[in-house]
Amino acid sequence: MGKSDIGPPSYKKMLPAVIEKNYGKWKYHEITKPGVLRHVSESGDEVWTVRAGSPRLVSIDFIRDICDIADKYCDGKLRFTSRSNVEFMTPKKENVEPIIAAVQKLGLPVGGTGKAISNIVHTQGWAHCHSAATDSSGLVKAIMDELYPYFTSMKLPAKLRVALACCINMCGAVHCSDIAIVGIHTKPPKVDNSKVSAVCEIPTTMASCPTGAIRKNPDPNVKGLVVNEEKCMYCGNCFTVCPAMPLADSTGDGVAIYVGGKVSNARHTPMFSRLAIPYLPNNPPRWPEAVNAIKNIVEVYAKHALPDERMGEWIDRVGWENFFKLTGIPFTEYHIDDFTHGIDTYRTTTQFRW
Amino acid sequence: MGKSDIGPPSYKKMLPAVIEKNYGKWKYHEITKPGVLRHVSESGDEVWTVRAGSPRLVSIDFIRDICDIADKYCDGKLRFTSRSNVEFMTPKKENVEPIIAAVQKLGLPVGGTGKAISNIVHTQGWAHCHSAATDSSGLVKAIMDELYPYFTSMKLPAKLRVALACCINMCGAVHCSDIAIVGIHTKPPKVDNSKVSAVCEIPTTMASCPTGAIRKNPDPNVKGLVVNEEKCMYCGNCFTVCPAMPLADSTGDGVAIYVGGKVSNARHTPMFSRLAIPYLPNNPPRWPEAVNAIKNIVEVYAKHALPDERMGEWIDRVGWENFFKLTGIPFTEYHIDDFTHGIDTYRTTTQFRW
Amino acid sequence: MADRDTPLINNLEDGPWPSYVKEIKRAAKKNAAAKDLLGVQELSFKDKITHWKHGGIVGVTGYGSGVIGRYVDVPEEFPAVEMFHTMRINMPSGWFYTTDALRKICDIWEKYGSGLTNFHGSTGDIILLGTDTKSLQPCFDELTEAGFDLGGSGSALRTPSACVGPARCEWACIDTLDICNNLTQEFQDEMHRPRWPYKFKIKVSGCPNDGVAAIARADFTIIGTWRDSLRIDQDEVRRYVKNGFDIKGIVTDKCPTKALAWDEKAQKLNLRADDCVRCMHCINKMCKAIRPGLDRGATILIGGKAPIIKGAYLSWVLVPFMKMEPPYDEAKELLHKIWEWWDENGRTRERVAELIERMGLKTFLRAVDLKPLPQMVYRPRANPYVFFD
Amino acid sequence: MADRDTPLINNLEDGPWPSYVKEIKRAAKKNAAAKDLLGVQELSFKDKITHWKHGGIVGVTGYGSGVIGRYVDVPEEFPAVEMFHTMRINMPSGWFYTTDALRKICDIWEKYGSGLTNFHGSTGDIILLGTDTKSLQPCFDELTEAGFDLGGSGSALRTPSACVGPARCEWACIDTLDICNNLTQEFQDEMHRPRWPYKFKIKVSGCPNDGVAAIARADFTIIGTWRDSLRIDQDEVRRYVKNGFDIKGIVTDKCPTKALAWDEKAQKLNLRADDCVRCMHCINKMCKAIRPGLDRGATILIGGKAPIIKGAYLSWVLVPFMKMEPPYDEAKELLHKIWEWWDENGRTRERVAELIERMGLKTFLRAVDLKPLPQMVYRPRANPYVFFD
Ligand code: SRM
Ligand code: SRM
Ligand code: SRM
Ligand code: SRM
Ligand code: SF4
Ligand code: SF4
Ligand code: SF4
Ligand code: SF4
Ligand code: SF4
Ligand code: SF4
Ligand code: SF4
Ligand code: SF4
Repeated sequence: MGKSDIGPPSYKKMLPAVIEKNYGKWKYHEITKPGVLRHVSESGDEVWTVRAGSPRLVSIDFIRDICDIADKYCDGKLRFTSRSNVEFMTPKKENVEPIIAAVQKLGLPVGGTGKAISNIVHTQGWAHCHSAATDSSGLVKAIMDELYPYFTSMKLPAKLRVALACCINMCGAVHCSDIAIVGIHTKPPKVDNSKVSAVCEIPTTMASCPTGAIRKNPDPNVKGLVVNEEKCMYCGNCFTVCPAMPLADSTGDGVAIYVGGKVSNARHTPMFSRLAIPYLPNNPPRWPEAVNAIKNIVEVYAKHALPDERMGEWIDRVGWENFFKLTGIPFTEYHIDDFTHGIDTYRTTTQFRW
Repeated sequence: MGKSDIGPPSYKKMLPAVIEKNYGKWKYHEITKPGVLRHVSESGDEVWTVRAGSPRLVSIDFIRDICDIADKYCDGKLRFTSRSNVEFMTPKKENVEPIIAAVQKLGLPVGGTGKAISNIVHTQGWAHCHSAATDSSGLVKAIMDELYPYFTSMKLPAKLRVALACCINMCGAVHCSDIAIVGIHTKPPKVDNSKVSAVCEIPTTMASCPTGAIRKNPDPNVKGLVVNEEKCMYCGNCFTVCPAMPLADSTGDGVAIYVGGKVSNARHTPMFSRLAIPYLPNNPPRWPEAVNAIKNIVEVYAKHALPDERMGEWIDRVGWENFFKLTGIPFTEYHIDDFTHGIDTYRTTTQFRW
Repeated sequence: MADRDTPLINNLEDGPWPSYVKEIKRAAKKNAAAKDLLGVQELSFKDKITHWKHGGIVGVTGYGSGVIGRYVDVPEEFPAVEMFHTMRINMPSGWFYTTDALRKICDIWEKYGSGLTNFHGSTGDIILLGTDTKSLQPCFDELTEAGFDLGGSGSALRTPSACVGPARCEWACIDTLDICNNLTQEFQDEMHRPRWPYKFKIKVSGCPNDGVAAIARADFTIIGTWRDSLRIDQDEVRRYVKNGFDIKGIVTDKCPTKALAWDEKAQKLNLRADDCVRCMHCINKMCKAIRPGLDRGATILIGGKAPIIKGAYLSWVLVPFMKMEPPYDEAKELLHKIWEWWDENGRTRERVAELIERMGLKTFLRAVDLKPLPQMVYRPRANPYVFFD
Repeated sequence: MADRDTPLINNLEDGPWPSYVKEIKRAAKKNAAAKDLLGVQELSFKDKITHWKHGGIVGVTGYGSGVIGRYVDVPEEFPAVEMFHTMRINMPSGWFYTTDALRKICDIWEKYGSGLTNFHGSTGDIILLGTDTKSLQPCFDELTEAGFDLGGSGSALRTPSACVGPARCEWACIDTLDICNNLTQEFQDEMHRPRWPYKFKIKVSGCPNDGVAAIARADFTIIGTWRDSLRIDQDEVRRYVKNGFDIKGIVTDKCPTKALAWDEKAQKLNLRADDCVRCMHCINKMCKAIRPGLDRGATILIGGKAPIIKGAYLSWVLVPFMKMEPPYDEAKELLHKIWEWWDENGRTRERVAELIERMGLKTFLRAVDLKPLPQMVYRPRANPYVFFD
C-alpha cells in the first residue's frame, strides 16, 4: 500500500510566475475582446488570459494537446475555470494571438467572458450515470452548437449561465441558473419485486419517498413493495436507495426547462430557477424540441432585457405574465407550485399585468 | 315567532340625499384639514365629511348623542367607517365647523384622515372574551391617549394603521397592520382532567393542536389528556375546542408587537406584520411598557421614513437590521421563524447591513 | 357597585381619547349587567386574566348563528352577568344609517340588553354586548320588526362587508354596497345555519386600496379594478406641477413598475399602460388628474384569514377579472362551487385556504372550473416535483 | 466497433462546438472500454434510456470514498465496460496545474483507465472516467506517488473548491485558494471515510459575485466580504464619466439600496457607506474606480443544496463576518460543532439544512454557540407561534 490522505497537491506549486508574484495584488481588469482578459497589478505587471471552451468529457490526448499550448506560451502552466473552460495565462501581450490561433487550431472556441453564454455546467448523463433521465454531453453539444455565437461574442444584456442536470438530483448548480435544463422522469418506478427483498432495505426504501407513496405490498404472498402511482412525482429518490425500482422509460423520460436563477449577489439577491417548460421529449441526437425552446428563450431575453439585467432580473421587472406571453410558452397547472412551500408563490395582491 | 332571514336593511334607505344623488359620480376629493374631507361630484355637487373618533365600546346613549348631531346637521344620516370612526356628511360647507364643535363637545376627537393614526381596530378583551390574553378596550385607551396627537394631525410620513387583538386568534385585520398588538399566552394550558371527559371531545382536542403536543394521559387510571409542554407554543387552539384547558395566567400573559404590515396594494404589495417585540407584560391600567414601546416605534418611524412610506416600506428600504438598531429593540431567537414556512425568511444572500 | 370600587379602570376615564369606561358607567346607571361588567373589568385588571367562560350554545329559533354565548366565571360575585351573551346584528352595507334606525336599535337594546354595544365588531356587525338567554328571542323579534336581522357566527357564512365605495368615493370600480347587500340577501341561509367545516368570509373593496382589508381577512375577496388604461387629464397634471408638486419624487419614482414618466420638456405625463399594475398610488396622489379606467370589474382572490391554525394567509388571485353586474351570477356560481368542494373535502375547522394548501391549488382549480393563469402566482415553482397526469 | 455502427452519436461530431464524441473516439483508438462506451452511448440514444446500473461498493484500501462504482446493464454486448468505475481525484485549489502534473495524470490514466476524463466534475474533482475494480488500487498508488489523492464521495465531506481568488482577481477579499487547500488538508479523514448522515460540501468564493456558486451548492459557504466602506477613486470616476460612461443608468440606478449618487455638479460619486450591502455591482461596472474595502473577511452561510429531498436550499447567513487568517481556527471550530450536532441528530440522507429546518434554527444556533442576529433573516417571523422558555 502506498501513501494515504496526502490531499491534493498545493496550488502554490501550480501557479504561473506572474501570478505568484502578484498574488493578491491585482488592481483591475478589462476584457479586451471575447475570451481575452487583461489583469493589471498594483506592481504594474499584467497578465493576459485566453479562455477556451471545452466539451468537458475529453480524452487524455485533449489534455496533452492543451498542455502543448501551455508549454509553448505559458511556461507550462494553465488552469480550468469553475465552468470547465481552459485558461491560458501569460504576462506577454504578444502571446495572446498565437495562443488564440493554437486554441482554434484544436477546434476550440475562444470566448465565454463578459456578457456571454459561457460553458454549460453539466453532468454524466447516459455516458455514466444509472440515474439519468436524459443525456448530458450529447444534449449539451446539441445546445452549444446552436448557442455558439453567444459564447464567442459578448452581445447579450448580461451573463447568461446555462446548466444541465440529467436528473433531478441536479448535480451542479443547476437550480440557480439563468437557464437550467433538467432530465425528468414522468412515470412512476416499476417495482421489480423479485429483486426488492434481495437488494433493497425495505424500511429505508419506504422512508425515502418524499410523498409517502411507497407501501409494503398488500398481498401477503408477495414480499415486496407497491407504489401508489397517484402520489408519485417521479423524483427517483427510491431508486437511489433501491436499484429494484427503476424509473427510466423510453417515452416518459425527457427534459424540463427552468429559468431566471442566479447565484451572484450583484444587484438582485440569488434566485432559484423557475419552471418555464414542464416537459420536452428526449429526441436524440439533436433534441430539436429542447434546443429550439432554449434558443427561443435566449432570443426573447436578448431582445427585451435591459443592459446588465440577468434573465431573472428581466423577468422580475416585466413579470412572469409577460415572460409567458413574450416567449409564447403556455402556462399550465404544472407551473403552479404544490410542494411544501408552494403557497408562498401564490399572488397575494391585485398587482399584475393583463 | 317573528320574521326570519330578512337580512340587513338596504343601504339604499340609509344614504344621505346628496350621496344618493351623486352615487358613483364622485370625481375627486381633498382633505381640507385633519378629519375633514371634501368630495366633489361630476355633477358639481359636493359633500363634506367630518370624521370623529369613537371608543367603539359605547353605550346606547353615545349612539343617541351622535344621532342628535346628525339630526341637526346631516338630515338624520350618518355612517361609521371600517375602523369604527363616525362620519357626519353634509353638502353644506357651513355645517362643517358646527359639526366639529358639536363632536368635540361630546369629547370626541376629529381626525384620523390622511397621514394620521386612525382608530385602532380592536376586539373584546377582558370585557367579553374567554380567550383574551390581554385586555382590548383598556389597552387601546391607554395607547390612544398617547398617540392622540397623531389622530388629530396629519404629520406622519404616511397612514399608520394600528390594530389590536387580545389573543392570537387575531380577530380584526391585525396580522397586516403597520403596528399590531397581540395578546399572547406564554404558558401551556393547565389541563383540568376532572372536566375533560365531561366537556370535551377527546379526539377533536388532540387533533386541534398544530404541533401535536396533546396526548391521552398515559396513566390508565386517569381519563384525560396531557400536554407535552416542550411542544406547546401557547396558541390556545385546544382551549377553543376544549374549555377544560385554560391558558390564562396572571404572570405569563402579555402582549407581543408586530410591525410593518399593510393591506393596500398601493406601491408595495400587501404585507404581513412581523415580530418586533416578543413579549411585554400585562400591566393595567396603563400598560406603560407596551405603550412606551409603541410610541418609540412610531417616533422612530416618523423620524426616519420618507414621505408616503408606510412602516413596512420604510423597513424594507432600510432593512430590519436598521429597524432593530434604530428602535433599540433587541433581536432574539424568538424573532427567527421556526414555523412551517420559516426557512423562507432566512437570508440567502451576502447582502445585509452591519 | 360604586365608583370607588373600581380604582384601576377609573384611571382610564382620564386622558384625551374618549373613554369606554365612561361609556360603561353611563350604561351602568341604568343597567345592572353593565354595572357588574365594571366590576368584572376591575377584577380582570387586578388579576390580569379574563373572567369569562366558554359560551354554551344559545340562540334564537330557526337560527344556528348570530349569538355568542358568554358566562362569567364568578357568578356569585357578579350575578347580573352570569349570562352575558352578545348578539351580532347585520349592519347595512357601508355602515350607513338613518338616525331613526339607530335610535330604534338603541331602544330595543335598552329594553333587552345591557345598553352596551360595539359600533362595530371587526367583521362589521353591530355588536349588542350582553344579555341573558331568555331575552334573546324577544329582542330578536323586535329587531326584525325594526328591519334588522342577525349576522353570522360559527361554521357559517359571516356577515359580508364593503367599503363606502361609490357612495362617497371617486375610485370605486364596482358597486361595493350593492354587491355586499345582494350577496348577503342571497346567502341568508348559509349565514344563519352553520353547516360548513368552518367560517367563511366575504368582503368587498371598491379599489386596490382595499378599505375593508378584504385581502387579509376574507376567504372570498372582491376588489374593484379596471382592464383598460387609467385616465390622465394632462391639463390637471400640469396644474399640479405648476403648483410645485414634486411629480417625480412623489409619483413617478414610486410607481412599482415605473410605468409612468414625467416628460419635463413636453410637460406630459407618459404612461406605458401595459405595465400599470393598478396599484392606485399615482391616483391616490393626484386624484384630480388621474383616475381609474372605465372597463371595470373585480379581481377575485381566495383564502385570506388569521393565523389559526396553519398560519395567516393573504388572499390569492383566483379570477384576475370578473365583470360585476347584478345579479352577480358569475360570483354566486363560483361561490357555490367553492363551498361545495370545501364542504365535501374540508376537515372540521379547516378554512378554505388551508384545504387548498392541503389538496393543492391544481385540484381546487379543477373543482371550480378555472384555468391556471400566470396572474395567480408571483412566480412558477422552483422545485421539480411535478405530478404529470 | 467501427464508426458506421454509431450513426446517432456520429451526428454529434458535426457543428462548431467541440465534440465529446470525437473525444471518445480518440480514446477508443487506444482503449477497449472507451470503444464500448461509444456503443453504450449509441444504444442509449436509440433506446432513450440509460444503460448503467447502480454501483456496488468498490474502492481503495483504507478509503470509503473517492470511487463511484458503475456497471453496464448489457455486459454481454459491451464486456469492456462491464465495470466502468470513476475515480474522483482532488484537484489543486483554483484548478491551477503545471503541464507536468497533468501529463502525469494522463499517463497513469492511459495505463489503468479508459483514457477518458472530465476536467472537471461539477464538485470540482478531476473525474477519471471508467476503469475496472482491479485497476483501482494500482492506479491510486501511482496517483499518490505523483502527488494526487482521491476526493470525496458518499456520506462524507466532499472535495472543497474555491474560485481563482487572489491568484488572478482584484476583488478577492479572502485567500480562497489557501482556505480551500488548508481545510482540505485538515479534513482528509472526514473526506475519505464517510461516517455522516449524508454528504457535506464546502465552497469558497472570494467575493459576493460567488464564482463557484457556493451559495447554491455548498452546505458551508464561505464568501469574501468587507466591513468598512468600499474605496472610491474619484479621479477615476470622473475619467469614466468623461469617456461617456452612463454612470446613472449603469451604476447608481442599479445599486440595490440606492447607496450611491452621482453629484453632477460636484462631479463626485457620493456613497452612504452604511447602506452599501456589498453587492459588487458598482465595483463590477467600474473596477478601475471602485474597489472593495480593506477590513476584509468572510460571510459564512449554511445549507445550500440541490432539491433532493425537501427541495433546494440556498445557503443562509450564519456568521455575517469572520476574519479569515491561517490557520482558520474559527472556521474549523465552527465546522466541528456543526458536524457534531448534525452527526448526532441527522437522519440518514438528511443534509444539514434539512436537519436545521426540522429541528429549528434556534436549536441549531444554540448547539453551535452563535447568537441570533437580524442579518440571519430577511425578516422576522409573521406568525405568533413562539416557543418561550
Ligand atoms: C474564471 C471564473 C472564476 C474561477 O475561479 O474559475 C470567473 C472570473 C471572473 N468573474 Fe465570475 N468567474 C467565474 C464564475 C462565475 C460564476 C459561477 C458560475 O458561473 O457558475 C458566477 C455566478 C453566476 C451567477 O450569478 O449565476 C460569476 C459571477 C460574476 C459576476 C456577477 C455577474 C452578475 O452581474 O450577476 C461578475 C461581474 C461581472 O461580470 O460584471 C464576475 C466577474 C468575473 C471577473 C471579471 C473577475 C475578475 O475581476 O477577474 C472574472 C472574469 C470574468 C469573465 O469571465 O467575464 N463574475 N462568475 C469563473 C469563470 C467561469 C467560466 O468559465 O465562465
Ligand atoms: C460526477 C458528478 C456529476 C458530474 O458529472 O460532474 C456527480 C455525479 C453523481 N451524483 Fe452528484 N455529482 C456531482 C456533483 C454534484 C453537485 C454539484 C456540486 O457538488 O457542486 C450536486 C449539487 C449540490 C449538492 O450537493 O446539493 C450534486 C447533487 C447530487 C445529489 C442530490 C443531493 C441533495 O442533497 O440534493 C445526488 C443524490 C444522492 O446523493 O443520492 C447525487 C448523486 C450522484 C451520483 C453519485 C448518483 C447516485 O445517485 O448515486 C452520481 C454518480 C454519477 C456517475 O455515474 O458518475 N448528486 N452532485 C459530480 C461530482 C463530480 C466531482 O466530484 O467533481
Ligand atoms: C372611510 C374609509 C372607507 C370605509 O368604507 O369606511 C376610507 C376612506 C378613504 N380612503 Fe381608505 N378608507 C378606509 C379604510 C382604509 C383601509 C382599511 C383599514 O384601515 O383597515 C385601508 C388599507 C390600509 C392598509 O393598507 O393597511 C385604506 C387605504 C387607503 C389608501 C392607501 C394608503 C397607502 O398608501 O397604503 C388610500 C390612499 C391615500 O390615502 O393616499 C385611501 C384613501 C381613502 C380616501 C381618500 C378615498 C376617497 O377618495 O374617498 C378616503 C378618505 C381617506 C382618509 O381617511 O384619509 N385609503 N383605507 C375607511 C376609513 C377608516 C378610518 O376610519 O380610518
Ligand atoms: C366580536 C369579534 C371581535 C370584535 O370585538 O370585533 C370576534 C370575536 C370572537 N372571535 Fe373572531 N371576532 C371578530 C372578528 C374576527 C375577524 C375579523 C373579520 O372578520 O374581519 C377575524 C380575522 C379574520 C378571519 O376570520 O380569519 C377573526 C378571527 C377569529 C378566529 C381565528 C380564525 C382563523 O381561521 O384563524 C377565531 C377562532 C375560532 O374561530 O375558533 C375567532 C373566534 C372568536 C370568538 C368567537 C372566540 C371563540 O374562540 O369562540 C370571539 C367571541 C368574542 C366574544 O366573547 O364576543 N375569531 N374574528 C369580531 C366579530 C364581530 C362582528 O361580527 O362584527
Ligand atoms: S444529475 Fe442525476 S443522472 Fe446526472 S449525474 Fe447527477 S445523479 Fe446522475
Ligand atoms: S419516484 Fe419519488 S415520489 Fe415516486 S415512489 Fe419513488 S421516491 Fe416516491
Ligand atoms: S382576539 Fe381572541 S380574545 Fe380577542 S375577541 Fe378575538 S378570540 Fe376573543
Ligand atoms: S396551546 Fe396550542 S400548542 Fe399548546 S397544547 Fe394547546 S393547541 Fe397545542
Ligand atoms: S377601497 Fe377604494 S373605493 Fe373603497 S373607499 Fe377605499 S379608496 Fe374608495
Ligand atoms: S396605478 Fe400604480 S402601477 Fe399604475 S401607473 Fe399608477 S403608480 Fe404605476
Ligand atoms: S468570486 Fe469574486 S473573487 Fe472570486 S473570481 Fe469571482 S469575482 Fe473574483
Ligand atoms: S456594492 Fe452594491 S450596494 Fe454597495 S454601493 Fe455598490 S452597487 Fe450599491
